[in-house]
Amino acid sequence: MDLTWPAEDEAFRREARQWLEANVPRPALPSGDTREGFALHLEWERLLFEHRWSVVSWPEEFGGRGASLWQWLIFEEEYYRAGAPQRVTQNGIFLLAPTVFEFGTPEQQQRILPRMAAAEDLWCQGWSEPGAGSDLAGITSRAERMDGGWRLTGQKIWTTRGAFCTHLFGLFRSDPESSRHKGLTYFLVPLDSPGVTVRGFGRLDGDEGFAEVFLDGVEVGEEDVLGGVGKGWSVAMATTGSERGLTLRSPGRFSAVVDRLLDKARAAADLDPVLVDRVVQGWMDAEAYRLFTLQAVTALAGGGRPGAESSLNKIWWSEMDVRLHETALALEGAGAEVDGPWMRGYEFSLSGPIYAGTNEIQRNIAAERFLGLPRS
Amino acid sequence: MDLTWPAEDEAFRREARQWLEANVPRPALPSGDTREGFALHLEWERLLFEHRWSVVSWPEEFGGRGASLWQWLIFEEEYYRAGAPQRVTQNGIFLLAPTVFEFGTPEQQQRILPRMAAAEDLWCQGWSEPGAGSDLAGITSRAERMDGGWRLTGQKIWTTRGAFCTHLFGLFRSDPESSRHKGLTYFLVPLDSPGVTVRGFGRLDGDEGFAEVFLDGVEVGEEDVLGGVGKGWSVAMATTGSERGLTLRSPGRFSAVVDRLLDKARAAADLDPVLVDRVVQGWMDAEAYRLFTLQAVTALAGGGRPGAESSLNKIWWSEMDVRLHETALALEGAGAEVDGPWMRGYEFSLSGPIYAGTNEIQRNIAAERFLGLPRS
Amino acid sequence: MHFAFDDDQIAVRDAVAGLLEKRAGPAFLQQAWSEPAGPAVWALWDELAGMGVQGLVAPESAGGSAMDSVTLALVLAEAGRVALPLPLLETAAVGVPLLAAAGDPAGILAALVDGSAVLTAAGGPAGWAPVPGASRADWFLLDGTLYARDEVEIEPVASVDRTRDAAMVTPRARGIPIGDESDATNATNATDAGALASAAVLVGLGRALVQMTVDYVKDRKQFGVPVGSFQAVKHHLADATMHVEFAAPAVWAAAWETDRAGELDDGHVRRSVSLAKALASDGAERAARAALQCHGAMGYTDDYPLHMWLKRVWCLAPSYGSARWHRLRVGRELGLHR
Amino acid sequence: MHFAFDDDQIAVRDAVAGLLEKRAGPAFLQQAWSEPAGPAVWALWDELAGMGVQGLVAPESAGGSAMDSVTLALVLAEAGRVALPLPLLETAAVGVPLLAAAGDPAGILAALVDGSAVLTAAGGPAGWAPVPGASRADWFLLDGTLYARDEVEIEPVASVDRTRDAAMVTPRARGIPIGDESDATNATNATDAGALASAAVLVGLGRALVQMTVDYVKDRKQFGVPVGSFQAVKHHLADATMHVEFAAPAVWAAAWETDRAGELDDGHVRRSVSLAKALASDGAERAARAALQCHGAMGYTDDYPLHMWLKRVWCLAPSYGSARWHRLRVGRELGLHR
Repeated sequence: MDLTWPAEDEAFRREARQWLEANVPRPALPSGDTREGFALHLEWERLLFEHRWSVVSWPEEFGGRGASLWQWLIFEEEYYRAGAPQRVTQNGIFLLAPTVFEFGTPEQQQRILPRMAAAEDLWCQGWSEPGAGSDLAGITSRAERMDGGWRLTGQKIWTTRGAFCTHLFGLFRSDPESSRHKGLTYFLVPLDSPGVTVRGFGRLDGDEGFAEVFLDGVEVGEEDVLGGVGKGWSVAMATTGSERGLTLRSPGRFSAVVDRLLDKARAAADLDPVLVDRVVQGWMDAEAYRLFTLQAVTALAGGGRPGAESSLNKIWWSEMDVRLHETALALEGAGAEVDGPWMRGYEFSLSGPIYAGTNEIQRNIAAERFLGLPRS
Repeated sequence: MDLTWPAEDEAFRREARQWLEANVPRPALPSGDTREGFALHLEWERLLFEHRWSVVSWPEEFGGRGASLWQWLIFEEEYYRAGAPQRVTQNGIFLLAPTVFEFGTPEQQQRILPRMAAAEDLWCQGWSEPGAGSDLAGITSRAERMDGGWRLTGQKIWTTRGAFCTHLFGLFRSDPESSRHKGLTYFLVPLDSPGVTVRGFGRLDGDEGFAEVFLDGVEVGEEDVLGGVGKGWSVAMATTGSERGLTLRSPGRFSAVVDRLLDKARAAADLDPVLVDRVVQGWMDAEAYRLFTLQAVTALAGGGRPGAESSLNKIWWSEMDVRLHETALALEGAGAEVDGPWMRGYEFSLSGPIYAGTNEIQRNIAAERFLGLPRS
Repeated sequence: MHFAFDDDQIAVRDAVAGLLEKRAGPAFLQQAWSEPAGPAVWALWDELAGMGVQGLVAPESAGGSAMDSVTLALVLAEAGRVALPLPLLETAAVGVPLLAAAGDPAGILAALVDGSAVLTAAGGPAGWAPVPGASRADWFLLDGTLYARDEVEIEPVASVDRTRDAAMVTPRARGIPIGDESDATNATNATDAGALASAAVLVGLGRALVQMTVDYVKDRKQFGVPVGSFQAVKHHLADATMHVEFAAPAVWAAAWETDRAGELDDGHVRRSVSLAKALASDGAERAARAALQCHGAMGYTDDYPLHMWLKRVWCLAPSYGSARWHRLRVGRELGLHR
Repeated sequence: MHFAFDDDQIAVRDAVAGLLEKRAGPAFLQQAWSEPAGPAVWALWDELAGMGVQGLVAPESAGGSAMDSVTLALVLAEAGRVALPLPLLETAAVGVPLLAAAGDPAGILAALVDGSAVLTAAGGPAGWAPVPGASRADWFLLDGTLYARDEVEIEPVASVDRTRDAAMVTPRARGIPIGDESDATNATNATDAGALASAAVLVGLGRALVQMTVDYVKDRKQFGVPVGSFQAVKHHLADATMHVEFAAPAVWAAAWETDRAGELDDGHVRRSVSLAKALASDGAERAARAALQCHGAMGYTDDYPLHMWLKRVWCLAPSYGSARWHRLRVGRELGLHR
């Protein structure tokens, strides 16, 4: 056991910190979930890429630095500490890319990954459908064979920032006789294809952060199938694993929130000890998350795979994030209703226990796979 | 709406308070769930009866005062306020008696109720079996027809104070072909009958408060069937209704606990504001319970029947009771482990969310019957 | 002892509920969201006045109905049920009763009652707590003092609840004290009136949130069965409804006691109001969390009306004292803070 | 950065776990319940000493193994798993390291290590916090000072956990300071050692409670299916295991930092210890509540062994500072209390 960082990681941290301090836009960009804000975020993404900070953990040939998982954690810590912009490219980088690395052909990797790293192709996720939310196996969008490819028809919903993206990845039912999680195929779809209609709509915070995507006989090629026909479920589960696991929520995100919460509490004129207690609990929760993650990353760095404890991880960070924001709003009292960073952050945090598998489902998974309780 | 008490109720309250102040044993009796303590509690029960305080709401002919539901509430408030002994007769009075009033023949009422009021017959409950806890319909103890009566065989468990009682009421399967909640009959069984074996065992707090009752061909008569052969389920549900409903837990019980908690907090040398907040929350919870109950009793006094809100009632008081005791123990800090009234009370409170239908089942009932959600 | 509503109370409640059901459905609220202080929204103000709602507890001499605070609380709960986007609690339950008790010092009671004047109030210290209905209001009650529109500075703010039409309002003149007591006591009286009224609204909001969610989860299917058949969803909703339904009687009781403030100990009535507001804030916040979680992604979009109820709860729960603020006050009353 | 156990640490943990599994099962604990300070119970003390457990972190000069605090924490978690009814944490993790650091002022280190002497300690202010293992202990650590048995007054108390063999112990002599610092600092050092050690024990207790309950609900049937297939039961247990498993790394990290107290800021190490104890207390208490609730009436009897784990949690969670006490301390460290 060794809880110190080696010199090379400290050097990496210094380099990241210096670059971020020099380059993070001030004042902060407007929300990337509006059309104007998204454009500004794209500029930022391209600057990141230019300096090879957009995908630090990827191999250099695809635009990364071949950084270790540890350095990725360090980068995230510094990124959020610096108050850098939200990553509007994250659904591609964190959800699709791991799947392409694992299941993609060399041609697909070359075609998809560098353009993703450079924010030239912008990917959104096409999982949910009107009748299939938490229950992914209820998908009815279909893929029909045609000469040299497939014809896609159906409706996807809740695709984050779908109205601003260029490509969609998602599951379609390629075997019309199949049901549930059989007979699904994972497709990659350019959103400028004929037959695609995208309609953006508002989130809780009023930003146009969601979209519905309608597909009406959209033609794609064989090269747009990821991981094999009919294997969509297991391919997608690998992605879902990374969505639920470590990668999407690095501890640095929450440590940065806690730092801001501490500053806010210290600045309060007449500090209520009951709220102080909640602030300290928030600090503790974030510290516990950091340590739990260091333990998990040690296992991954040693060649392990994320297990059912990913469910515990997701429950922890998502409910902690809600509480941290509730505490900050409680510090604001009756003034909290004025739309500000904490209220915005609160609204965003409320999606945590819902998306990427609701926390009810995560608790089932934790109980069944981590503790071995019987399925009902 | 009128939230004041009429003069006659105030007079009743004064009479009860004066009598209790003059008669409640000092120092407090030892636990009634030990053999020695039980004997002392019986003396107290007989004193109550002698002065017609043992069953105030019953008709005078059975030993009561014909007091209204309101006066019953007032009596309970004064009883707990005075720190009077636990009612070791409560399972008969609160669970069996309402059923006898509703389903008993005049002969049964005459035979059972006055002796119960006088604490001459002591009743324990025979619901649970080793294979049937929350799931009452899983009962396997059987009743076989014989000349002029029935022969009972089986095992009952978790009968509170069963080792000290003289009679048991419980459900037996009278139709061997039946399953689940059909074919059950409600029987009244003298525990000195041949074939009965009672084994007492300890509760969490170490008192011998539970018993297992083994029945091996115990003979009872037709007059020991309550409410008709094969009708045990619906007859028992009426009793269960009163166990889950208002009667078992009057608000006065918790107001008295809160009063002691307030005294304890006021006496603390160095009062932590976080604990004060929990104490106040406890006061609020008990007040809410009192008001909710007044509302429910108004409906009952107007001829209504307890509805699914009884489930909410049971969840509220049982979880409040645990929190009140946790708060008191938190005030004691590292000294809390020493067995004292709060630790004893805490152990007792922990049975609240378990017995009389676990709170998980109560939440199902509330969701299904109060809110109309579909059964799973 | 009779803890149930009289026929009169029920009749008034049902009449107002009927009007609101007809006129103030989700589409109306959506309209208020798009155009917060629009004429379509304010047209309902006149209809409410026509029914006598603003003047429910005003004396008959001012054109009011001289009804009791329990009736008003019942009506406010109905306003909460539809998330009424108008400053009704401020006019009808803060301004009117306090001005009536003070002998109508500004001579505006009749105008408030007939709907021609609008009063609003800050649910906390002026300049910190936003004031709803600010772009239309004629009178502003801030820290226990009444100001005319030309006596205050109004700076619109972006409330998370757009239908609130909120602004920060700060006095620029001396104003008219809203009682004969010290400024602090006048402010406390205003806080208590607002706390009781907002508690009633929060009960209505909480009930609506539970009901909307029950309707949704009965209908919405996942894994081939209604979402509402899962035990986790049932338990979320059972907890939510429990906390709302245990807050409700505390609100009615506090309203009943408020009308008997002369007979009862002052501290006792304040304690009852604090009880009502603390329980109602907590209950509505629990209902809001459960409602959003049980709706899943569907609740997390402004395409679907649920969010407007959530946001109203977020605004009202900390107004006129958060649950914690009221617990602190009760703690002092119970002799627990030294 | 490598947050995992070394082979040595794992080997020691597994050896001790093996001994405890063989010797300290539920029947052994039941025996301790019936006869708390009986010879059968204390026989295990010598076996543990034979394996070097009491002297794990003692210097080799005193017969110890000079291992690190992480190894000791792992061993204590195993002791927690079986709810070991002996004052191991007090001797091995409070007395030994503090006496070793202070240069063995009473000359008892070797005797503690070889098991011939027993040290116990109060998990809070002397005279208020009960002391476990009191009828057998030779040395008592109270408020940062060490006393021989004939220097204290021992008054047995009825602990809710009978296996604790607890007493109130008050000094009747000057005693020997357990360090070179002020009395207050010595006392704080003892509290920190005890907090870290009891946090490790609480993690083990929490894990055992979850595991016993998982085993029970898989087996126990209601309504024709295993109780463990109900979503409510699953969610209770998922929450319990989450809180225990998020406390565990905080305990290992605090142990690791404790051995580097010289290199790290003092306040930083104390803060890590407080983090560990607060999380472990809360985690174990949640596990205890979930375990009892999921066991139903079966857990609510002293016929079934579960209650002994519950009661140990009730004793240790508030010892050496409750979760709240540690949050208060961290709050000061974070500059939040003025």
